[in-house]
Amino acid sequence: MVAGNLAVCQISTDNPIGPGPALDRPWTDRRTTAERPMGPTMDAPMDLRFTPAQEAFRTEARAWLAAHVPEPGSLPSLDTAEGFEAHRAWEREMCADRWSVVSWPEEFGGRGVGIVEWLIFEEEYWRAEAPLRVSQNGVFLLAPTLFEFGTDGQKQRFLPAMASATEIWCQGWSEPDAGSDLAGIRSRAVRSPDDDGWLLTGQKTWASRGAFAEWCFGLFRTDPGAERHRGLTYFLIEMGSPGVTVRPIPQIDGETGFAEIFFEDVLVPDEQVLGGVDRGWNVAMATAGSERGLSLRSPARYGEAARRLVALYRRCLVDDPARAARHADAVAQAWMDAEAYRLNTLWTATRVLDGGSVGPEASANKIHWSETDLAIHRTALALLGPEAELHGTGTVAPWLDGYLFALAGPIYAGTNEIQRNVVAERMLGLPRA
Amino acid sequence: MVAGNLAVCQISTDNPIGPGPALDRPWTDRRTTAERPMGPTMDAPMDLRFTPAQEAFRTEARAWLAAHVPEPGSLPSLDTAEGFEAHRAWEREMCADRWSVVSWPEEFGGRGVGIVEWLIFEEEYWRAEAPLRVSQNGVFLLAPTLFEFGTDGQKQRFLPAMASATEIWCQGWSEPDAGSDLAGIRSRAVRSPDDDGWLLTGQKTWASRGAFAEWCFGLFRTDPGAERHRGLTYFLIEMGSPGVTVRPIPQIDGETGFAEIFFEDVLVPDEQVLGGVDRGWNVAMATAGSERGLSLRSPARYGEAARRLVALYRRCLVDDPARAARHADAVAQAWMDAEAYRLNTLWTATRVLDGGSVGPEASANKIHWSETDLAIHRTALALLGPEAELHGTGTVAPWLDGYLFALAGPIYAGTNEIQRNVVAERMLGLPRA
Amino acid sequence: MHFAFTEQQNEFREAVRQVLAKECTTDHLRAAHGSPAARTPRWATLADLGVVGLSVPVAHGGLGLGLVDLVPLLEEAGRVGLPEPLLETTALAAPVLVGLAGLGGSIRSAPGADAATSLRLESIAAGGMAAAVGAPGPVSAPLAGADGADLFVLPAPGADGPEVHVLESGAVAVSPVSSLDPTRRLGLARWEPSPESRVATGALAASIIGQTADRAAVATAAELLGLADRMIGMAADYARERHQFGKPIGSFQAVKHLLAGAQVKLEFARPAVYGAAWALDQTDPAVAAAAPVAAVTAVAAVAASRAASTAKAYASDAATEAARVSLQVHGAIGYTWECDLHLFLKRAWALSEAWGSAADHRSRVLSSLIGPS
Amino acid sequence: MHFAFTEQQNEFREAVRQVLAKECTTDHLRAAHGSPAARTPRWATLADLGVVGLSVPVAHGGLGLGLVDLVPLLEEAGRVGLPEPLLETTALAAPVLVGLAGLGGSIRSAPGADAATSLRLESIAAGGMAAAVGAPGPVSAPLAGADGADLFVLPAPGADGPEVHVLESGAVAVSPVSSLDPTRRLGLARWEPSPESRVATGALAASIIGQTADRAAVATAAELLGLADRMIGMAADYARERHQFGKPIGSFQAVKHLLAGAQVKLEFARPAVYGAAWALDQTDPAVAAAAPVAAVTAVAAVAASRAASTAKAYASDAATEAARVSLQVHGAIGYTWECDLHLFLKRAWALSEAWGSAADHRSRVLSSLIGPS
Repeated sequence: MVAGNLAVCQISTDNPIGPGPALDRPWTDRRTTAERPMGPTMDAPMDLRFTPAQEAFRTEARAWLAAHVPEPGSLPSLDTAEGFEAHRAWEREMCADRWSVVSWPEEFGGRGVGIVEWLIFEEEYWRAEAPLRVSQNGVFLLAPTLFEFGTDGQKQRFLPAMASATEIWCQGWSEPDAGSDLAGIRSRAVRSPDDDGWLLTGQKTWASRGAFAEWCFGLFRTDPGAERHRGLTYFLIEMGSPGVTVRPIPQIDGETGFAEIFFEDVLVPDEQVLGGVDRGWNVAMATAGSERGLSLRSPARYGEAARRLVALYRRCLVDDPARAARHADAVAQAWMDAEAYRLNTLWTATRVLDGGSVGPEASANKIHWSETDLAIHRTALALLGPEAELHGTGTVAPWLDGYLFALAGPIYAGTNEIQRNVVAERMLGLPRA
Repeated sequence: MVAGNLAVCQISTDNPIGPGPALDRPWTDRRTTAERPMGPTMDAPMDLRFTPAQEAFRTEARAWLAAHVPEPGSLPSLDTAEGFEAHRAWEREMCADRWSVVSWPEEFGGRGVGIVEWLIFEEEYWRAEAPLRVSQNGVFLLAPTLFEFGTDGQKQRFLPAMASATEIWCQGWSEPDAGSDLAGIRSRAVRSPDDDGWLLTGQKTWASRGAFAEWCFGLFRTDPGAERHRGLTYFLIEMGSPGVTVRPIPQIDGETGFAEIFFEDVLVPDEQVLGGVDRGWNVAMATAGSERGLSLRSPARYGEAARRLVALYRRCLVDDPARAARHADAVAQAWMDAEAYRLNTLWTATRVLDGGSVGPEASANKIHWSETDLAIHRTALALLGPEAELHGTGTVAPWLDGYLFALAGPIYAGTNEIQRNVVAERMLGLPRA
Repeated sequence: MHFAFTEQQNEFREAVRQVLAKECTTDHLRAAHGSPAARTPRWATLADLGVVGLSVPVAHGGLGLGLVDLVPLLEEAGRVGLPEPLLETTALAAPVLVGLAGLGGSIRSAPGADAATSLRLESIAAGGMAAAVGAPGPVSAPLAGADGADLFVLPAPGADGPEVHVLESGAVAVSPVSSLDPTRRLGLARWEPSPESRVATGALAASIIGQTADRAAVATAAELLGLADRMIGMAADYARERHQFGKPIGSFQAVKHLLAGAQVKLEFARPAVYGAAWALDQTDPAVAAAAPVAAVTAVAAVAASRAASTAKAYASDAATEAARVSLQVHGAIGYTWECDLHLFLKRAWALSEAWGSAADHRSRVLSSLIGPS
Repeated sequence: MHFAFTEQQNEFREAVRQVLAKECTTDHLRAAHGSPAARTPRWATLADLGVVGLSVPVAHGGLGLGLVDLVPLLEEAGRVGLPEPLLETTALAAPVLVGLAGLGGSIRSAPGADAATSLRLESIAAGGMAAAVGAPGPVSAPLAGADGADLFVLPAPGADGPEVHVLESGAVAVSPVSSLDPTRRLGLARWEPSPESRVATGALAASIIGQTADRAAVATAAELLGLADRMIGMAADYARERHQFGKPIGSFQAVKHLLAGAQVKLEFARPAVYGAAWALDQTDPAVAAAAPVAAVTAVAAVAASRAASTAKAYASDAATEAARVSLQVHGAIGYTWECDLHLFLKRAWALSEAWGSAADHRSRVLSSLIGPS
């Protein structure tokens, strides 16, 4: 096909041909996929609508959520012991009806649906103002890695407990001196005296959910000789193990979103090594990829926030038209940013469905969603004006809390400075410094 | 005084004193400068008004300009041979009445007035929509260096001819491979066989006015052994000298704003070395300082542009209120940027008058004026909307030409990237890479 | 949900890209700046490839395709700064004629349109007619592509509301207006509305004008995508070659982050433009048949119009940012006539304002979000 | 033209800076977040230094100075996040009382003001009274410094236009409202306007309310300058210490340019604030006497008001940019409670919106530029 097409170009450029029969021009062949000798969905015409089956899935999800989602704001904060358990209970409730991990295979508690259905579920989840996902680190960050690198035994052992939130995971990536420079990890693991596993020693920090989680996944240096990216191993560690100490880190809003974790000769059996000894970097990058890629931030999250922003703007039009006018342009831009993110996600999802993958675009994605989140909340606070500081007020609190959280967006999951390096080097081919 | 003041703090912090007599607190001493034992203007109260003498100077300048400034836009472009001569004639006319270089000593054709009067003159000059200064490179860039490093002979030889535009100067800084990295200069100078001067060889580029200027000032490497910043010498070169070839460089707007200059064994006598052999870098930095500092871009230039922008906005309010409303915020910001530049210049001027100097603030200055110029013109084009591309139209042309010129602002006189490095390293003490 | 171009569409883009790489080099572009024209050998080549007649029904010698098929080709046109009026002729004028000819819904098996319209459609497909299309707004405004156009589609205020007129060059006096980009071939059109030239009035005229503005927004946005990609690519190439302080300037973080910022804007503008093209096709009876038939509801029309504005706002910002960044990375060299960059800068600046600026479209988006109030 | 502070003013700033460096550390600040109060030992110290009574006439125990004298001290207050109501008491309330007492023009040789006003002025100067001042706008809005204030200056809608009332704490019921920054001591004030509390009506009330808003804009801008300088300084210190990839992060161009951008904004905000303070003093009969007498023309008043808005818009943007950049440079550590940064972030966010946001003031500037139309 391509050959034929090139042939045409040769002719048409070297000496222009007349408008010959349509079939000289392959792209004028109107036969449907079925009729033509060609790949699967690859040649389906562009169509942004969902299939009847997908719409049915949406209806089912919406109905279930309508019946089960707790009163918005009724659960105590995720970052308190009480709230943590309340959110765990909610995950259990979802899991009971197979809504906690819809895209997983049924054997692990999912519904085995595709990425599009997952996006639809997310739309309904955010529209229903359902609780934050306390299992997020496990479900969105570790699970993709487990599916890719885990043994059958590891999948059986960890996935169902993750789906039901019986075991909640935290992430052990960063260290005090290894933040943006993740390869600077110093925490190490040495063989145990009885050679029945590894002894982990060191300090991890910025572990979200770290204060309450049962399990932790993270990187440790197993080959002190190897340089930077080599000699690291990906471990799955039970937080209850002897030698693990947790120090919660109160954050800017006074709550304890994350924690420091200290390891002192913590014994970890060999079956809790994920993806092979000294292969941790590649294994971890897969997770980092999914963190910045599709799975961490679904468009619905921002679509819903943008919808609320427009509602806030509409109210401001009544209360203080002059103020509303001053921020109209920013409101429109924030809404468009969320919409562009939705479309870009559908575009990427289709590429993945057609067998493609998410490369450095994941970095562009992370820059975009983190800036979109900030733009939406900054604009909302601007519309609230002097009220914006009233963190005790019902209408204000969600925006203010959301803003404080959004402020962390350009920092975690790889700072946006690092992401811009990736975009410049891997998408534009600029040389490393 | 300071000692006494410190004493007070000691007391007041270690054990608070009661509201004693005012004189325990030096800053409550209301005696005037005259009455107190203290420095010159240093202690004059803040006052942004001009003195009667300065206002009289303004009146005189305004009157002269009103009587002599040619019809705005009536002179052909500075970048054509014809326009160049027309602008030279205008400089002569100014010089005849001692208005071309007001801040120079009278012996060289000036009025010996201070920096404040110079700022006042600039305000009047721009308000009168007087022609661009074809002598700018000489008057604003070379002259300060001549006054600082030149011999009496050099001053006598070059300044009066510069003031009368009998000799117009261009700048020979950049080379094809030495732009932001000015120290990368390769053009060299070797002693002439008869030891009566130097033979210059090499290539300079981006020489504004280079196509028509009579003289050129620039840096050449006199000690090939020395590294980068050392071994450079500052030369004054007659463009008519044998071995000088000029190639005009047409720019984005089709006109030839600058030129490449090729030197082939150009003989330059010793008396045309400025500031000593191998000392060129320090000498040049003085000029670069003044280029980015106070003398290159007077606030009046942007104040006048901002005034015209507000007028354009007022017209847009009538023609297309909705469009005007969309850009109101940008119009206000652009006006404020120009106003902030005016105030910052008065602030710096006062510091200079009080014996201070302009340091890395010059870099902050350059970033601000170049961005202000862009903001003013970008906003004007936004108000013009679809008309903005009509470069033949009277109302549009000045804004479009101004925009094209403003686009070069972040590039010339040291790119804004380089300036940000200077601000970060010299104002904030961040380490060099 | 399948949000991607078909292999056919990608092949067509690739074919056109290869042709334009040869037939629309920057040398060609500089020549066109010197003596801009509407119909050129290159135009004939594009007609032969089926590009010019893409939106003309098969029965009239075209390909009978929609905006989704055209958008990738407009991107390629933008990438090379194509001087010819592909946008005006194929994206705007032909669809208006198709609509008038009542070919809606059955575009590929077209019944006889009225004679004049049929002839014009055939002439367009054969590369014999280049068009200029008027935007809503002051009739006195200069018209892109007017200087040298064969066919004019012009809105005009009528006794009972807006009207649409179609005239050929003989009936329109054009006085050229110079643009920063000469290949825009701007002109002021003086003409007399007549019963013969009037093709639509009232609601029909209003809908044609509205749909044309939306199609223009998306088509212009598509060209801006190509322009942005070209300017970013030129800057990246230069940043790899140009050395200062002993290394390529592209290895400096300041340069990397300038270009990365522009690239991210472009990445997110693309799907916005593609999605808007699909949405407009869905509301275009002449094309909807291509996809599983969709009833064109008022809601869908509003959403499509909002998508078109989102696309134009995003693409305009992406292209002006790419222009700013690319010039900054090039430094002084980018400010010269010798450097090709200005050929694309000027077109990007012109197109970012054409058919509504980013700010204009943002306010359209917001109004449609808060609805009539 | 002499645009600089006097040696006296610089010495005063330096003295206050040294005192606050000891008396208002971040430990003090954290304590104040726990139990915010209006009058503290630190307040007494500031009163002893003459800071609190700066704008109170000498005859009433103050220094009889103007806004130009106060601005550098407010900058220092901002630098340390001073929790006490220096702005409300010294920059706003005292000048209102001075104006009411008809001390204008002869502030330093004050004739007898009415008894109550004299007592209040003396009490302020002695550190015995901390004030809260109401802004124009909804009476229901929370009042900064209300929780714990001794004196209230409150605008209120009256039968014939706006009125100004002055009440002491006994006459006002305050219900605390929690702010992101507890040291703001926000509160809703419930009170009954009475002939006794009414101090101004009609034109006088309007001018007091307007001048107070202008003074508040400039005084808040001054605190924002200090906050921005503090946050940039903290980030620069951190960028020198923190190492990644084997070098200080401050040596990376991305970090340098983030901070340089914020620094440039701050550099240009400063003179805008100083110039506005001077302009307001010129239009204040109580202070103008300090400088060579200037007749307060309507034009000068409009220009002064515009200068005040320019100052607040610039300082608000400079401070919010400094906050954003400083947090980004600190990374995750800046997001923790342990790191002192948030103490300044929260105040900067609150003050950037207080007494009019940057956008609010930009539109004020533009209206005054195009004049009434």
